[in-house]
Amino acid sequence: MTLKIVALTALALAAGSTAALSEPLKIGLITTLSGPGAGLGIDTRDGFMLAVEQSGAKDVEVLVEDDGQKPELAVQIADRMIQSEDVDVLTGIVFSNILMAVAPSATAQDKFYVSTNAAPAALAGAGCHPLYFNAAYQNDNLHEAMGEYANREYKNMVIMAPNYPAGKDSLTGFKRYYKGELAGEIYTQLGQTDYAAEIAQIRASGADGVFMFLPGGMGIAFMKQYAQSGSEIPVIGPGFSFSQDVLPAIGDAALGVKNSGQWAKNLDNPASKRFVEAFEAQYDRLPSIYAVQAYDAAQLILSAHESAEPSDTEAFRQALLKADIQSPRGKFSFNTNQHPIQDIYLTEVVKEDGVLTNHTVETIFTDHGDAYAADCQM
Amino acid sequence: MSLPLLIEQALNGLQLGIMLFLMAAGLTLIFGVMGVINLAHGSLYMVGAFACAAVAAASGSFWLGLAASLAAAAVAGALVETTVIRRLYARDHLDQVLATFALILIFSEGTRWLFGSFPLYLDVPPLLQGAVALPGGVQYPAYRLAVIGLGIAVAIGLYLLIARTRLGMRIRAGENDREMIAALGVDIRSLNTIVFALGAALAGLAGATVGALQSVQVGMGEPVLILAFVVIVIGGIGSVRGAFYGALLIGFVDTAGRFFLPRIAGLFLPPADAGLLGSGLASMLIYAVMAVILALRPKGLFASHA
Amino acid sequence: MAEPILRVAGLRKSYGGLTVTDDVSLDLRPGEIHALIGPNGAGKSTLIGQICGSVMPDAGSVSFDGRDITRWNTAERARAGLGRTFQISTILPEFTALAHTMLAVQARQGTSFRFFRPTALDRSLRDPAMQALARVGLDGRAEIPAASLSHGERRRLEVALVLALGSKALVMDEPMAGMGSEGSRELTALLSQLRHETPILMVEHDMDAVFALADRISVLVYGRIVATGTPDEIRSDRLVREAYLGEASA
Amino acid sequence: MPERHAIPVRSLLASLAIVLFPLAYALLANLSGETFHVTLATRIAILGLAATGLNLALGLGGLVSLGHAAFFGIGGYVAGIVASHAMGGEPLPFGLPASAQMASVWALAMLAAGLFALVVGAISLRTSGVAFIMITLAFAQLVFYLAIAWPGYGGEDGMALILRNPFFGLATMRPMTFFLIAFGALLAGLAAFAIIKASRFGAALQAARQNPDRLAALGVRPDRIQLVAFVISGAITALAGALYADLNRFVSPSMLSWHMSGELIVLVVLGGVGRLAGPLAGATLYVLLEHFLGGVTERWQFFLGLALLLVVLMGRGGLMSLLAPKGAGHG
Repeated sequence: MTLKIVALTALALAAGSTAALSEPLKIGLITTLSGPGAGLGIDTRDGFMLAVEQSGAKDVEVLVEDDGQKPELAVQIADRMIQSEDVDVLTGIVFSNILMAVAPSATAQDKFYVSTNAAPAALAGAGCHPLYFNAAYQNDNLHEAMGEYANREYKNMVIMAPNYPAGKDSLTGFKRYYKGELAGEIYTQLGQTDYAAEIAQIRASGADGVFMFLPGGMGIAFMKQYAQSGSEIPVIGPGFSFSQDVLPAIGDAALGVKNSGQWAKNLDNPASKRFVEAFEAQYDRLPSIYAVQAYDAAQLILSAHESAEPSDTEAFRQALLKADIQSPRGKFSFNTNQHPIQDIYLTEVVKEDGVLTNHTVETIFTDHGDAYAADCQM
Repeated sequence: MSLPLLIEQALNGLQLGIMLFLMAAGLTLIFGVMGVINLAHGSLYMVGAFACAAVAAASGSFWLGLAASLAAAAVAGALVETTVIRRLYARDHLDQVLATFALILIFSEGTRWLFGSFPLYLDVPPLLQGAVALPGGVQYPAYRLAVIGLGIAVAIGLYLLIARTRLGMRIRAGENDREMIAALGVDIRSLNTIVFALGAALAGLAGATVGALQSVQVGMGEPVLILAFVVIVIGGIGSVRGAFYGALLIGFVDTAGRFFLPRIAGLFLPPADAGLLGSGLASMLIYAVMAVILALRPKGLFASHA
Repeated sequence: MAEPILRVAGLRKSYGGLTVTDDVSLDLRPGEIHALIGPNGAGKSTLIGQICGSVMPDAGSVSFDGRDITRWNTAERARAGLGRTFQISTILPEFTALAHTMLAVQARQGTSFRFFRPTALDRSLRDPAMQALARVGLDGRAEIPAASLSHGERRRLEVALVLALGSKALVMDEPMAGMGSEGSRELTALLSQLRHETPILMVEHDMDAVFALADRISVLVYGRIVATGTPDEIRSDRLVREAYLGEASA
Repeated sequence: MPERHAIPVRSLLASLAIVLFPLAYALLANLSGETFHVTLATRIAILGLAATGLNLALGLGGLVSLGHAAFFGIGGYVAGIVASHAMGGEPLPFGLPASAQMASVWALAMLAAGLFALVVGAISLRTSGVAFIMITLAFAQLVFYLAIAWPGYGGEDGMALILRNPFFGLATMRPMTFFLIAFGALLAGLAAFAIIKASRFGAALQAARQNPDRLAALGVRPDRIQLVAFVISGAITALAGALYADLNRFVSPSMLSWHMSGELIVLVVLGGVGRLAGPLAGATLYVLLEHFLGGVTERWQFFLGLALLLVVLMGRGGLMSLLAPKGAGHG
């Protein structure tokens, strides 16, 4: 008992002595650095750390941990970061299922969570929270954009996604804007690797377009197999299916595919150019959208720290809400549910110096929020 | 539902079955001859795919990659057999499960170490690009047809190997009585290594051929490993013939389930719900089929002799 | 003559084209030892398997203690009182001799689904088990793990199990196999006594033991019984000499 | 009869040390304010309990189940589903009251998993050896895909329990309180294992592992004995699953994945198959390795694999046989 009191006193003294300066900021970055989804986590970490290094902030500490794409491991790490390391902000999780395991309990313990990617509907609507921010998008946004785009090009579409919550959200988001006919609505297994049966169905459906949301390896497999099938029906999809991490593995089969994103490498603004240059210089590869999102999340947290103490949650929250950053995406602000309001672009897979990447073609949505903000009571 | 579509789906079932057979044949051979259950068989599949992708990328030739996949997987298999599996013959299945589970961890993390976390690129060779027109108005990818042909060739080759050659005779003798074959003066150690390497090479071949259609990434072997186990258990463990028919059965059932179940559900439900329910049921279908078969025939459809 | 306790009638079993049990009929009467002999590959083990329930016959019947048990499983036959010993001593290597025998007592009582009381302190198991061990002369070796018992001791342990189980009849698959002459003599004496409470059907290759013990002998050749009779009758049977003893001496 | 039942002192002491380790670890962590390490100790206790359940089937009964994740996950999902119904005030199916009290959640979890184990066991026990391993795996995969495909309860994303379920009046969100609850469940599980092992049923079960033909020849059907053991085993693992859901305040299909089944086997074998404290020893080692090795290198799974391989190839009998070599066999 005595020991504990002494320790507490020491802590109090330490706290007192630094109170004159700005409080140091401790950030817990939990992301997927091993397992099948590690590529996304590595980009997240690298994008985040790039912003931290560029800021030159000295009083910021980032603890990086690998969740191995296992929700229970992520919870364990988050508990440690909250209970033992006393971090101020958690961030970095790539996958919705892991986010759902960590974010609600983190905010319940009075910690900020700033999402770098995952944005399930459950946390954007009725389940929103003053300490939960999303720096990326709302899951539905990119699908909604493709629905809007599809209205101009197609009249009768097959839509396809894996049978899991993000997959269902995807098709729901697409249908929210798409007004044409549906020739088929196909749900595949999560992690499915062979799409012969589905491709046969698509070819026989008489559709004039295919919308597919198949992230990671699933999209790689589908696009390669689709290219071999001889089908002439064009494929479109959200940016997740054609992001920088999977494009090299899909190869030329992806060339010319229209997709959507809130950023692409060719976006004409100084912040984007600076970011791409710095990222390539630092890591010797092209940044993916995940890196951009993490980069912005880090910028947001750092900008808030410039004007508010993390211990004063309300002040820090207000500072975050200002979104006072130079985003590579251009305009960026927060909606009432603390999800982004931003432009969504039509992008196209192109080959640049022998490397596949996305270029923006046009703007689909200007200052786009999401459908759930109305349900969010804060 | 047109006839060409049905034919195409049947071909898809056949192709999936053939691919599973390549995996299952190695597994069941290894079990039949050595009595070893090898969970790391999926890792050898992955080794084949990575070797093919790496060599194809470096040399520009898919065919060199394919040869490399056979070689790499066979070498990895022989290495695994001589360093680990050899010590497990006398052990119970529990130790085998555990050791080969450990091998999965080592292979997966080791591959990530070597190749990084991003999927590798591997494309169908130019010769087999695109679709060909078959009689009956069916368009079918040339590469998948080639995979079917390759699988049937391997099945025939395996049959001839086991039925007609000295090695096959030893394999058959080894299946029946390990002690007897040792007493006959056959070098059982090298026989085991050869069979293990052969099984591994088949897995590597499967990994490479499939890698061209899918994504070459760490962990790609696990889903197919579990399917291959379902196949050999349904077929009767240790029976190569059983593995062949079991693989075709699973290939057809899985394809049919994915194709028909959403349509059947669609008779009762709105399309979105039917798609969800149908695909959910389809993902469970093969396991249900397996449970039914084993409830009726506990030793599988083609149990090798008692 | 007393009513037979075990009766096998018209038993048939074939694997593919190979008939391994061909219309076999035999019986076992109270108080007797009935030996089953025959050359290797005569189908003795398959026949034992069908009598004890590990192999199902294609045709024919097995009745025991007045009941048709043809379709019963091994455990049901054992519960009805048909005990068996195995060709290769079938023991539980981690169990002591006492633990084995206590298991047999508990099986006899039908109390294997009791989850709470520790067996080690349970006199209702322990006492009958020690008695059975004493009868085969293993009471001094009660706490020795079966894996450390000698071959002869394991054979005697198997007999103790049958005693503890209270079997009404006993089927023994080559009890003398692998025994030294000393062990064989001891076991012969033990079995000779045992027949009066538990009649024994035994498959045996050791002709000395067979002719010393058996009240009746049946000869099985190629799945078929070619002769049944007293040791003397068998010794003088021409068919047997040709088919079996002749071959044995060759 | 003390001379005939010499008490294996060393084994007893080793077991005691292993059982008390999580308690001491948690108390020490609590005292020094390191609440996270209390959570770590809780994880050890819960995984130890799950593996103790498996040990009953695997260690005593020789049933190598590669599908125990199904029971673990069923326990977790029962906890999660009951909690979500209780929060929304909706009754459960079959008119069961939606009380989120841990005690009733546990009973429900064990009942559900026990029933499932009865079905799985009845079919799987018709096979043996590798076929048994594979068919238990297949059944677990069935549940895994069901959890993903089922329209309610979060699917692949899983479901979060914002708060832990209540346990009478206790503050279950306090790490130490929850640890003590989990530790109590662990002790109950270990006691159940020890009592069953020493009982008549335990004797029959161990006989069924060593030689099912012998047991059948004594008139006891080995498959019935093994089936009952499988059901009890599944129920204990489900209890651990329910606790695990409360620990993480989260349930997802990853609890049902075949890696989880593999890990449970790893825990049992790492600690010592069939030994009372074996699974707990394995869980302790595994969780501490994961924590400390995971802090050092991202490649920790590679080294875990190597370590496992060495344990299998070199040290037979696991951790317990290092601490207390098994003496002469006994019933």
